[in-house]
Amino acid sequence: MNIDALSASIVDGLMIGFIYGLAAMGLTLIFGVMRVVNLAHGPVIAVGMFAVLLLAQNLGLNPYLGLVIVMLLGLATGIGMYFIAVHRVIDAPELTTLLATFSVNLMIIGIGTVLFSTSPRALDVSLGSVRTGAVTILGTKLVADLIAVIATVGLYYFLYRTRAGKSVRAVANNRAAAELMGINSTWILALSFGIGIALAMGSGSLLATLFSFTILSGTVYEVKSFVIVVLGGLGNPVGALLGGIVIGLLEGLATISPLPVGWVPVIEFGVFVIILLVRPTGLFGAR
Amino acid sequence: MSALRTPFFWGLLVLLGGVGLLPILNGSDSMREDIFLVLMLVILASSINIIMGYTGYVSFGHIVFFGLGGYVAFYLMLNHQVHFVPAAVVGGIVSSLIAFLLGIPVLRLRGAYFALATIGINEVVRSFVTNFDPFGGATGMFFNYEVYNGYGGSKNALWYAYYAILVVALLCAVSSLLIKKSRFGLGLLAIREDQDAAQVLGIDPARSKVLVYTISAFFPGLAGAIFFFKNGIIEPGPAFDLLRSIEALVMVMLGGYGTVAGPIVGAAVYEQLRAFLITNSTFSSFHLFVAGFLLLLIVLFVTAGLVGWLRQRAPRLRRYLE
Amino acid sequence: MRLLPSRLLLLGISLATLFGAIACAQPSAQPAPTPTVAPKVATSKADTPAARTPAASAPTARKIVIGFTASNTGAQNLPSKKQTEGLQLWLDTVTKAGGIKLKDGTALMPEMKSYDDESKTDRVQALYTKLINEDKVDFLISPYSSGLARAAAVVSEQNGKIMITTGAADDSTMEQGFKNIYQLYAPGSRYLVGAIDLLKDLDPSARKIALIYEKEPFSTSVVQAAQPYARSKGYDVVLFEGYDPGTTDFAPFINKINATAPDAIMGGGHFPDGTTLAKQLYEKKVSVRLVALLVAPPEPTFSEIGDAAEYIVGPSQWEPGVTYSPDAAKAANLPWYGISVKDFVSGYQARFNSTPSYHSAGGYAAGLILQKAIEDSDSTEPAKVKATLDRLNLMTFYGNVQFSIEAKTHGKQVAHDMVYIQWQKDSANKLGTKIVWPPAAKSAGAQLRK
Amino acid sequence: MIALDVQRIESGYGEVQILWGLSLALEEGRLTTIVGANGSGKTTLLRTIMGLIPAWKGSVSFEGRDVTHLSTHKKAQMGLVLVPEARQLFTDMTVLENLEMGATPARARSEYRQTLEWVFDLLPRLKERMNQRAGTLSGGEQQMVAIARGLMSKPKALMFDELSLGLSPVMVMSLFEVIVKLKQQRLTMLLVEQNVQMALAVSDYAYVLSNGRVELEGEAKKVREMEAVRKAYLGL
Repeated sequence: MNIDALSASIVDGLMIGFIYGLAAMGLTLIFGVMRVVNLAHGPVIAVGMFAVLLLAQNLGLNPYLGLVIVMLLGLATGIGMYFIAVHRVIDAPELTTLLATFSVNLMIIGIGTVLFSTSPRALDVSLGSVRTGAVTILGTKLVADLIAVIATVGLYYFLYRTRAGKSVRAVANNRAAAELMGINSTWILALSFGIGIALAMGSGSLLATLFSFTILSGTVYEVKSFVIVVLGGLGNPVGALLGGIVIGLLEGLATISPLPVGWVPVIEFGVFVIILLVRPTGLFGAR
Repeated sequence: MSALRTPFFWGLLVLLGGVGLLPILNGSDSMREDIFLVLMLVILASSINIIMGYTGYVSFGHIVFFGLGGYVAFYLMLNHQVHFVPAAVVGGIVSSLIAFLLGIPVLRLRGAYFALATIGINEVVRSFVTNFDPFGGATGMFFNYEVYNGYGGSKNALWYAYYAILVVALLCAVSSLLIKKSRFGLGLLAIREDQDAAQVLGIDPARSKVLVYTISAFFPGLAGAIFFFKNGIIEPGPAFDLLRSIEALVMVMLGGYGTVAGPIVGAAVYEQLRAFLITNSTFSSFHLFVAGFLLLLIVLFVTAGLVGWLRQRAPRLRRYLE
Repeated sequence: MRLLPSRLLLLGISLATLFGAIACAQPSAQPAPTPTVAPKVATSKADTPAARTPAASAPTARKIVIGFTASNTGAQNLPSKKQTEGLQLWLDTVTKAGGIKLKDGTALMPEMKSYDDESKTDRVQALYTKLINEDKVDFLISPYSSGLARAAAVVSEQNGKIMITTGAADDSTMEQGFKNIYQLYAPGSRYLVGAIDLLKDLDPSARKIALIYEKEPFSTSVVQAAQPYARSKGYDVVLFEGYDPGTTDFAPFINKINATAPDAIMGGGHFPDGTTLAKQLYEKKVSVRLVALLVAPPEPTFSEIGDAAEYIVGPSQWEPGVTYSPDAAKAANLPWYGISVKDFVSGYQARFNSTPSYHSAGGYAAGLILQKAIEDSDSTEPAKVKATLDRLNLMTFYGNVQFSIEAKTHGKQVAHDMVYIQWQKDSANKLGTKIVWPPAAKSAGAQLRK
Repeated sequence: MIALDVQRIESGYGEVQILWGLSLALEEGRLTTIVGANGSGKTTLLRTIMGLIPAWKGSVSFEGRDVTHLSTHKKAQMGLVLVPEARQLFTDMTVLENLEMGATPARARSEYRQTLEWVFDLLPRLKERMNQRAGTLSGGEQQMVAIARGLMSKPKALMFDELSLGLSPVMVMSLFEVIVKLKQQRLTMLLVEQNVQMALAVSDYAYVLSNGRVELEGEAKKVREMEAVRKAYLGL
């Protein structure tokens, strides 16, 4: 194996890993708080992609400024989505919430296809690149990574240092007890869902600055997010970031290994199933 | 086998068989195609219901057995000139066997973890087959058109495929009923309600679950074999299409989870609804949206599905509507 | 419970929709009295003119129905739309001209019948069966994309219907022994042949080619054919690898390519991966002389990736800048038929307010070839039309068209040539596509990457 | 003054009715207890009062206001607080965080510091365990956290469900000491207990529940004397 390719791929894997982690964070947060696997996760990411594209193309907004607006939009959308599709069935068996969020998936894709067609779009952002030896680091990826780290730290701070965040954890831990303590659990659940969707849409915006996309592109990240979330421990936001990095590195290394590239997903999903069977709390799960 | 003496059993047989006979009686090709699709969906939905409705395990990636059965049968037909009936049976058996082996570890997982694992398995198998050259890899496998000459020409082959899917659909529905009405089925329902309590009652949940998972993988395996025989081509994408799997779940929910008739009704209604939506000029571009919206309404407000709802409303009907 | 009324209401809605759906589906439940034996191929409309109401005008007008499915939803939605638009333009043109004229003065007025196939193969099969048996279409045109076209071809063949495939370049479909399927696109095995020739012509010093492809049927078959060709031309295929269709980040894969230090990279897959790959090759400053990618480069939106698009070469079935003309036909000793390139482009522009892509040209050409075959046969009888199609060898705005008549590859396209475009900057530093290959069609010289 | 007034309440789970027109009242500043056999509906009553399960019929008023259909958290914010059965702590959070969550109502938040000091005074062991995860504590310590968490909300009426269940006699003693201290501070309390002897000993007023109905009620001292009660619950 070529040492240049190895070092370059480790760096590339790390770089994309942070972004994968961010993409999975919303999914894991929502699961952690309310045991709902959000099957609309992928389409929501795609909505984030198109939202930032529209802001950039119609209002000439810088994509990174657009990101902030997209996340605020995501918060509102998520809260709305919670009350429309999830609240009524929050205590029903898993299948019900899976199907409820899947129906939202269908609706988003349905509307999205009509509005944007499945034609691929790209956001032309360039922040130059740094090159040392065989390793090239793109400005856009670096910024995206930085934002992913900020988002993770921000989420961590929110959950552990603010009252609202602690209420989220309390509701996640024991909803009835939280109600008994005067915490409006419905609102907290809606808020958590909103934050989860905001994170998903935000990650979509960042992905849009890196790769071209269609309204269906979210699916790829949704499935990858499942893998990452399981790796990091379902419901563990910091685990999601770590899981993302592991997957990024795994992809990077598997790609330059002598194994044909086509086998990378076999390894990826194989790892996913094995982790689920052997250690369902994830590699970094505390419990 | 007292289940075979109930009015429901005969009703099921007459209704499903009757609808299945329609295209045979009037010889309509397009009707045959429509009903073929419905019957295939009935099989997918019913078999998911056998594992999900009776034990509460949500198998999201059940389509993996459809693809596996299809691939195994196709491989035998193409490379070893096996007649499609034995090939399909082998496809079904291989699907069951794999379900058995997978089931032992995977069925220990509960709830969302199990659902995610089944998605993962489907993706592993799909990406494996995409790289697996004996199965044609990414390009898949296809028949030369002359293969159908062995079945009296392609037109006849289509009819054979239709008879086969009808028989499998009937078998699947009857198995679903037999399981539900048997002691074994009662044990499964106990597992669904409370696995730990079921254990106390002397039911071995692990064994029961693996057994029912194995059974539920058999029918999609057969359906896959028949479908791809008729199709003449098999490729990894359409064979392991996760969306098809989720659609089958929707049908189960629509018709009524845990009932025998539910998945059948669900499949028929879903298919009609779709046919209506995509051919209707107002809805055609919005049909995904409308489908999603209707699904949401059902999930939120008619949780028991159509059959479940009827059973709740009119308890007298329960005898006729399992 | 207070929930009951809303539940009842919903059930009512669901049931109403259901009954509506069933009502709509009634025709299929009660088909017209047909004999139990399905209609023979020969029982087409041509034999029962009495069943049609003759138009008032002197030359009798008769409608012929052309059926197909389009992907209004799903992954193939965009190219499928372009293809349908092309076909629509043909239909408009023919209608305006008073239909397809037969020698006895009958004017055949073509009509389209189409459904949404959602880009799904099982749906395609059910819908083509419906088109054939219920809508009683006279001729079929394929849906867009190889996979869907192949599914449709099976049904069409089973029913003995003639189908023109367009938007389907797969080789293997045409090696299944079909007798009634005619392929309009140059097959995938020829997609990269010209690119290899171009490289040879442009940079005789190049030795090493990396062939990469999306792991799905079309792209895989293209590179599988390109590999032996490249070797036969003396190239060293230093990398031959497929990536997963879901791949979004090519950075590690590019490292792997880099490690083999190729002179040219060829392959790719479809649009999203193609654009991302091109963008990342540029960003990672990969030093190869030529990059040829499938599908993505001819799309106008390829330019959204900015400077990364420059120098990228792509094969195309057709481009608005092609130079096919009656003169070119004469030079090639072929008959010329139909609309000129210029009229097609301007007509399309006027009708749909966008530039036609090769999918659009394929759609139009499908109608055009059918029209030509009917005119030459002076009949809509499948056997006669089939015989004409077998003999057909002509040039149109779309280029040369001829079908294989060998039993093993019957109907496969043998004459149509790919053209190769390259994204180049003009004197004003503006990106645009130029046709750079074959030499006979080129509008500019190809450029090597710096 | 009546703090909490429950009138002819009926409720249950699914189709199973548990409470059959039960009425009771909590006097302000007094300690009331409810005793009764397992399955007599004690826990169901508390859950119905708090709105964790809906009341089918009847009414619940708190401080003169009808709160029957008010959501649980709103009742808690008004000062009607339940220390639930089996403690129901936020096991993944620290002791301090649990207490902080207790102080959710606006009234409690402004006096958070003082209340915290008062609670640590009352239950000094919690101060040592402040930064430990609640789930890692012993059963008795967890019960202390549950009580403390309830107190942090500055309740106007505090209800305890099965305070002593599963705890050692020594621990039960010390928890009852806390109850007595709170009683001295004239906090309105409702105690639901299995340990009938102790409950009656510390309470002012008592209700005896049987099959979802109030079988008898009276001053705790008198109830304790009653022959039927002695036989049925005190094993005398």
